[in-house]
Amino acid sequence: MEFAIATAIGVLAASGIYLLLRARTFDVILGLTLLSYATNLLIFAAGRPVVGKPPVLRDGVAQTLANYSDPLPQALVLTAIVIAFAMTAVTVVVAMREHADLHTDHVDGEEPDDAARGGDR
Amino acid sequence: MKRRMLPSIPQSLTVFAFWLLMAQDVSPGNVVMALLLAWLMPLLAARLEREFARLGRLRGGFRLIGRLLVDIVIANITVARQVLGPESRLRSQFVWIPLDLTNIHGISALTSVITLTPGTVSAELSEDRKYLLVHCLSTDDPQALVAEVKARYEAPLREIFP
Amino acid sequence: MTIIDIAIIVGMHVVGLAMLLSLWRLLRGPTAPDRILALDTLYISAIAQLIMFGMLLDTEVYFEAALIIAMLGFVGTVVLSKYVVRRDIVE
Amino acid sequence: MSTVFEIVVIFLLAVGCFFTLLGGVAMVKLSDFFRRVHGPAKASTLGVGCVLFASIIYHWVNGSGVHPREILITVFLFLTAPISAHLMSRAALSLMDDRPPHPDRTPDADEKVVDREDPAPPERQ
Amino acid sequence: MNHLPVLPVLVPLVTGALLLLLERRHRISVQRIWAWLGMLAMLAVSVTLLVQVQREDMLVYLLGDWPAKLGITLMVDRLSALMVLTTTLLALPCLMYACAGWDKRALHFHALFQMQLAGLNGAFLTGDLFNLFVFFEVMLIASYGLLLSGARGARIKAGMHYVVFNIAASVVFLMALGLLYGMLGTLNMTEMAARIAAAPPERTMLIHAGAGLLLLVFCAKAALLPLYLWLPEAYARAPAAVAALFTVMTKVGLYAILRVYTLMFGEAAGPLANLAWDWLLPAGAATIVLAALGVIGAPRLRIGVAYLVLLSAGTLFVAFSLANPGAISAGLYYLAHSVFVSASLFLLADIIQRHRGSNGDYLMPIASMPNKTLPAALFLIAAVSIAGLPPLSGFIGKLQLLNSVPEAQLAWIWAVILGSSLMTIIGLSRSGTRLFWRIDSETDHEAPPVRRAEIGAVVLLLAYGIAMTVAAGPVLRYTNAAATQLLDVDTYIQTLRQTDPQIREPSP
Amino acid sequence: MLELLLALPFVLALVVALSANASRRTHAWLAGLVPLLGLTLLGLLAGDVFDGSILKTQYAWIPEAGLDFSLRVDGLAWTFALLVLGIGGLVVLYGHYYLSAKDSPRRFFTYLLLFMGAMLGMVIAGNLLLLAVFWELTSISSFLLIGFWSHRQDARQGARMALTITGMGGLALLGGVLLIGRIVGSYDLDTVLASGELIRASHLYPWALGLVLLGIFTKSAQFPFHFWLPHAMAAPTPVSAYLHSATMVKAGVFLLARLHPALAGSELFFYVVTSVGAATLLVGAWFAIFQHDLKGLLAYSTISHLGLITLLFGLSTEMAVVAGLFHILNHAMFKASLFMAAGIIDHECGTRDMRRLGNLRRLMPATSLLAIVASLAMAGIPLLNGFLSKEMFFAEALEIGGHGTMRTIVSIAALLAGVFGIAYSLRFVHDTFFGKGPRALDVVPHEPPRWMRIPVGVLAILCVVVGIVPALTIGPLLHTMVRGTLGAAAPEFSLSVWHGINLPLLMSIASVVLGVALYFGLRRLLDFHAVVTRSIGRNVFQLNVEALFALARRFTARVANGSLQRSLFLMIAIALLLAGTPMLGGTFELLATLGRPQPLPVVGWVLWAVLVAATIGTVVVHGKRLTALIVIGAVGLAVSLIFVHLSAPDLALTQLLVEMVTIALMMMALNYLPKQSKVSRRPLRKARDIAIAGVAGGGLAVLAYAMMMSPADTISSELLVRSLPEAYGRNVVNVILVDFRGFDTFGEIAVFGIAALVVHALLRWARLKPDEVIPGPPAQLPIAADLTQLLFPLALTVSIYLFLRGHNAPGGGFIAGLVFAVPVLVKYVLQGARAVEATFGFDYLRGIAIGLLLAVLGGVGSWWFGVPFMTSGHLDLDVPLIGLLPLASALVFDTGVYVVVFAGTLLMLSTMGTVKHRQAAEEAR
Ligand code: NA
Ligand code: NA
Repeated sequence: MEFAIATAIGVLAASGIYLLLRARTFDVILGLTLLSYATNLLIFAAGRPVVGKPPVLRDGVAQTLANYSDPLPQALVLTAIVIAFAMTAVTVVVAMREHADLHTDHVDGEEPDDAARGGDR
Repeated sequence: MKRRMLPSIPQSLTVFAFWLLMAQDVSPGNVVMALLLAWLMPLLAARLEREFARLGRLRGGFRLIGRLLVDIVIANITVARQVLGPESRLRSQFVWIPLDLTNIHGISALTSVITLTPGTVSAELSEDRKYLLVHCLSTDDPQALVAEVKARYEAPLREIFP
Repeated sequence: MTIIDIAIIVGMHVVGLAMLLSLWRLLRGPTAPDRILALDTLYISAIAQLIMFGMLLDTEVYFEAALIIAMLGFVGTVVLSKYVVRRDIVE
Repeated sequence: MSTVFEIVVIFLLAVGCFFTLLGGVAMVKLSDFFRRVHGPAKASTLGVGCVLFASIIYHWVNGSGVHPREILITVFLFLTAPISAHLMSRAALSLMDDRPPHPDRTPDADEKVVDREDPAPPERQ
Repeated sequence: MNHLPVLPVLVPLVTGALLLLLERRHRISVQRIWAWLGMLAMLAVSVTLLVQVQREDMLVYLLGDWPAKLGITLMVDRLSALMVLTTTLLALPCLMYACAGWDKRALHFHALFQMQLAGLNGAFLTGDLFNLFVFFEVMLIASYGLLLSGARGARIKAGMHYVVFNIAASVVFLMALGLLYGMLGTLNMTEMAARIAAAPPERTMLIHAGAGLLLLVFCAKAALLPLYLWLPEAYARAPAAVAALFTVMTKVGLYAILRVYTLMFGEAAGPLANLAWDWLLPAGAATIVLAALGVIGAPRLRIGVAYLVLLSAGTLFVAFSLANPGAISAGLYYLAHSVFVSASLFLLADIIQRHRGSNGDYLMPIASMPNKTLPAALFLIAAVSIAGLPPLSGFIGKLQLLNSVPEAQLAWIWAVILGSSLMTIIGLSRSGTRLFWRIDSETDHEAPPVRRAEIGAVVLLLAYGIAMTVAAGPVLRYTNAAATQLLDVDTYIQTLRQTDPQIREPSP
Repeated sequence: MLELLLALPFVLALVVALSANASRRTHAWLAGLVPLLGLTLLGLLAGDVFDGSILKTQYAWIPEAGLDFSLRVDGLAWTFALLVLGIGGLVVLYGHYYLSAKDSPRRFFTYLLLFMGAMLGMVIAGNLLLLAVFWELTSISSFLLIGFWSHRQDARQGARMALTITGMGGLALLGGVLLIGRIVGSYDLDTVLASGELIRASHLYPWALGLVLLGIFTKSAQFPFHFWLPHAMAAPTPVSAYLHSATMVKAGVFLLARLHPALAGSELFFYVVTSVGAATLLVGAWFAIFQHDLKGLLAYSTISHLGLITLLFGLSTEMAVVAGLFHILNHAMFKASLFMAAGIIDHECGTRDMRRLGNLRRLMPATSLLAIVASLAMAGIPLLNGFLSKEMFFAEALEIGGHGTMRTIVSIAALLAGVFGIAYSLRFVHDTFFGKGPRALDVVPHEPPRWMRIPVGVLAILCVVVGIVPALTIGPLLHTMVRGTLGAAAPEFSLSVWHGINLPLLMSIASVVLGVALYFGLRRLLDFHAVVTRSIGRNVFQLNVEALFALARRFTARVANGSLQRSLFLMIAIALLLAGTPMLGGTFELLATLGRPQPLPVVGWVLWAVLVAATIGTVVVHGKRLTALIVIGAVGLAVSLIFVHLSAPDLALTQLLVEMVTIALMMMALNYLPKQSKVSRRPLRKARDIAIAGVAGGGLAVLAYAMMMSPADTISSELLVRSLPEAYGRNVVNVILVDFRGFDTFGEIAVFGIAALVVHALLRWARLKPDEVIPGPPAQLPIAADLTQLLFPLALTVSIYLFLRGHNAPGGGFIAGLVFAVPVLVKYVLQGARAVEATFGFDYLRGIAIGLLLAVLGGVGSWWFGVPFMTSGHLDLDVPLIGLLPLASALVFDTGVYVVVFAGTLLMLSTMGTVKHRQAAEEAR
């Protein structure tokens, strides 16, 4: 199982990084999304995941990590998910505005050939 | 006044039952809570709804649900055969079903029913709301299908949503 | 392990297969509605998985998740379809 | 647990899983969107419904108590599945080359081919 | 119960929320009054905090009354108190400047401004690594808002770069947190420090990797070479009051490095001891060199000032990575100084930009500038100070830094630091002569009014610098004490472990 | 008293600067007060100083840095202060008449007083660091003075050049001073001066000396840094007279004198200082001959004289020091008067070009007489002061002991310098006051106002008086000065005009003869008018500076080209470096020691397959955006299911809900973005990115695997134990969120709320054009809308349920808030924005504010019980009929979360969804 989680993290991260390095805002946003999945899984993995032991206390079951999975990384991931969402929202809107104001969806706000012709004075 | 305080009694009832069902506990506290929600939730929902469903006679409704459950099961088997069989045997086509129902809630219910019963998926309601476009997975006689739908489902629905 | 447990496990595998089939359609397309349909189906299969998983562990903690998928899982479908139809989601 | 219940639960599970799988098969096997949509739109819905009933019975009998609220899942599913199907059909229709003409009207002459992968309105192409 | 440590977060947050409530119904003047009330309260809080820290060395605040390692702890030492006070002092003139008009043009300005302060203060006060991340995010998202509210065109473009880069850095932050929690099982920095010191060797590699990623994040936020490319445009495009406030943002990264890599990876960390400094010293020096080139090559005044911010960051990197009390103390003094002075330069650049009409703050075209006497005088003071020329605060900071360089590294570090001063002199004297000396006052365009609040803001910022010069003795005594305290990790661990909850049972 | 002396110029500078409406005369008087009062104070101090005592005051300023505010006046300092104030006074007087109506006297006198203060501080500083401080201040104030006529390009360039060179020197000096401090352990001047042995013995001595000398040489315009001085002549003439002859350029030689006991006395010192001085002496004198500009000639002559003084200090014998000090005074007198005379000529004739001047003795006889006297002093003609120090110089040059070669070189240099000196003095006198001319002037020159001539006169008379009766006039002063410089080592000497016929006298005579011959010889050989003088130093400097600017500009533009891709690539590369370095050694060993992983059932692999396939699918189709968004939806679902599978129901719920909102957000944005990516034609870049992404992903996978396989050691078990009894919740994740780590959540909702604000701020007034518009009326979706009618109240009920139950079961404020918001979103989609907003009517902005305040309130409540922020309380309320109602104070906080999340989500979505409507409304207005 650890192997599966680790490879999943690896694939997500690699894909995310590849997209992050693209030149279009939308691709970058996709990349960030994939990367944050990878991150969330990584944090989650820090709790040494197990199957079928959600950290919701039940009567008569000893309150130890043998019976419940580590709740702390879960809480951290929750926070991370929410923050990632907030950041995605902002990025998306900036991308919209960039496209509207600068008429391109290149991450640098100008097509590379424009820049070569002479950018800022 | 009643409309402002209790916009829709069926909705209130639904919420009431829903809460108790979900809480799985009929303690006084939960009943109070359920009552409170049964009053508040429709009020809140009313801010978003233009019109609530007006119900006619409900007796036909239970019969309809029963019939529906049976139809779903039986017809699913048909679909299973059709899907698993060779595709070349399928004779799919679109059929426009003329509607007698005018109540939008009724039309909605009919659409759902048609979709849930196998062999048909409702695809579009014409803009004038007089026809419903249905896709049949396999039928040789569209007119028979139209007739069956109108008789089996539309008629009882017209009673519930007059 | 009871016979029911075995049945549940087998069931989970069957539903898993269904998910893989949906995945195939999702990746294959060819049209946007096809992919939307595949995603929608994935969501519905997920409910079955959750329920069976809950049965297997004899726990209720997955109820909320299943409920949410059943209740709101169609949001993606709604939004995507509306986009295909109109481009503008909120009109 | 009594055998009767075992049989009922297993039967429901079997039916449920079968139909769920059927939905998947329909999606892969059939050649056209409107044919494919039949599978998930109800086979899967029914399948999940069956599994849910199996679960209710199982929990009820198996000791952890009656959980009738799982019915709610079915209710929601039956409420939302048609919406999904309806909207997806609308989407597919809007991309069709030859939409079924409105029975009161003659078909438009200027309908053109559209990119189904990522649709754009005809007038832009 | 002393609730002071949590107030620097709560006061601006509540103020911000109230301002948001007021936004729709009330005129801008009402908002301003409330914003100022909040600021003054904040000032009172930060001063009190500083005084208390001097009296009690360290304040520990157990949020939720949980034992330190279970919950989140606020730890106020001299360093934190200094950072909070610096931020507040900086925020005052920024707000003053914004109230001269920008706040009407940027939607939600006042609320975002306060939130930014809450984020900054939270980052300075928290003793928990994940909580640090959260407050980093509060600070960043508010900064996105401040940068982009009311923005168009080029600023949006700069914003895109800034936002994406920072989000990517935050992602790495989370990865580092995951690794570190996974290996250490706690998030309280002090507790982590204790566990790192006791970590068995087979865990070192993973902890080291986590520490490396963390270092990357902080360096990215602090704009260390080569992770600084985002900074010049973002700072140069931001609205003046915001750019001025942003000068403290790079310092948050530096603060975090100082905090984490002295506390967690300090002398006591066994094989991981002092792992940051070897990387940072050359990178910091290289940053200085590149930033100095940037100062010289800047086509616009504000770009130049942005590079000055970078230059000060590089200087601080050098100071901190020397990791001796003297250098850290000098760094802290220099940090406060550079925040104030570069902020004043951003504000001045904006005033100049407006006065020069269509030529903005571009250095190239010869343009007249009406009413230039006062801005020119203020520019001179700021330039002297930022270049590290005597007698102003920049000089004192650099002097102390030069003094604390150990003899082994003396030659090249001195060369870099003194050389950067020279480059700054060359760059700023060119900017100054081009902006103020080009043509006599007769002009083609109408002089915009000199708004008193704007000039006042600049004067206030420069006055801080002058006060820091006059009172350099006491200030340096404080920073010395802060630096000494910072390097004494054992006391942190002891203090934390001896702080018991009020009513709850302590952790076994 | 010393404080008062120092404060005077600064205080009055401020007064002048602030007296905007005062008349020119007032400004001059205010400025004049400084030398008047200052000289009075000096007079009061004179008694003690001439008695040989050292006056000191000291205040602690920055004891940590060894920087005390200490002032110290001995003979040397007193004399220099006299020079600064005395000539300062004359310059103020002169300047008042010199400035034209266009020049701002306020600005001029402010700068001048600032400079005077800086100079004064420099000479009376009792702490080396303080001295360095004032040293730099002189650079800055001189920069302002040189650039006083800022509209002139030469003024701007000259000012910047001076600042750059002297600024560099100042920084070097600072370094040197710091090294001295390191060696001595103190910056106190007395201590430093007493530690000469220690300093010279230190291994840091060469560095310290080199840096200090760099400061000195740049300030005193020594070769090869001399070129800034002629260009500083763009300054108004009073400034040149003051700074560039009498005072500032003397700062260097002053320091040479000041630190003589500490630094001098080594071979290194001797060779370096002597040779630099000699070189400067010759270069300056030679170039002076070929200047056409009066001030240019004077500037080069100044360089030469400064070289002479430097050379004398380099020789390091006591009498050489005496000669050096003497020449400092003499030079100040004649050169200041010459500059002022040049200024008068410029003022009256409108030019300083000697090629157009001539025969002025007819037109302005008095001025001419004074100038000629001063020139002769400069030339070293007997009975004038210049002669005396020059004789001493010749004598010292001939008496260098023990350095044979050096002696010859220096002696020849001395003679040559004397010759050149005669030549340029002659040129000055001849070309200006005699011969033909003046030519092509716009005005007819005549004598200047009397008060403008008086300063020149005073100085010229001093030259004569000192030249004739040195022992009576300047003798005591020089003695005091020498004693201040050399302390106990001060030699006995007497000043007299006639020493008999000796070698120095013969050298003087020879130099006069040769000088005259040289001048007239040169005149015959070449036409002075045609000689084009170029400053090589300046050109080199200018080229270097330009090259620096160009390099900086190009480099910066190349590196910081604004490319986000580059930034991100660097970040990833550095991440690989920092996280990869520790992995290089021992990764395999570590992996080998790890145990066996837990088995994964086939269903798990199915989820894995969905995740991986959909992820890769997203990358493959990323160019087609709609498709990519649909496919990435499956990734999100798979992640949620993994969370479910691995015991994290809360996470699964959150992930699912966030997924829904995200997809809505993305689809809204997609409407305003191009629907397809442009195809990039850079296969190499692609390959590079794939490689680095692969390596990074692989590395992260290894780290994750190793981490998961390492045994855990976490504080979480205590969280599990204390959750129920102390925080009253069974769902430990939720308890962590609202209690253990509630402060995180606090920050998190702040982030969420602010994000919504940002979205709102960015789109509120934005004008966006959809990428493409599908014509036709809005789509009517009556059936779907109708079906959601039933869904909506139920969803709200579920939301309340999840909220209330969250503490004990999966749920909680955040999840509940989203469950509330998502159905409203569906309403927006199905019914249209107008319909929803017309009836729903929540002010989401205020919702965010109220939510945040509620969250604070929930935390602050605990203060009332004397416990920290966010300490949870618990209350079992016994309500009749209903029974026990468990109330946790965390509920208030969670309500805040709920409200913020609901309002924030809807603010974002509605703002994005209604861009078009707002725009339409805007256009309609
Ligand atoms: Na949280
Ligand atoms: Na929760």
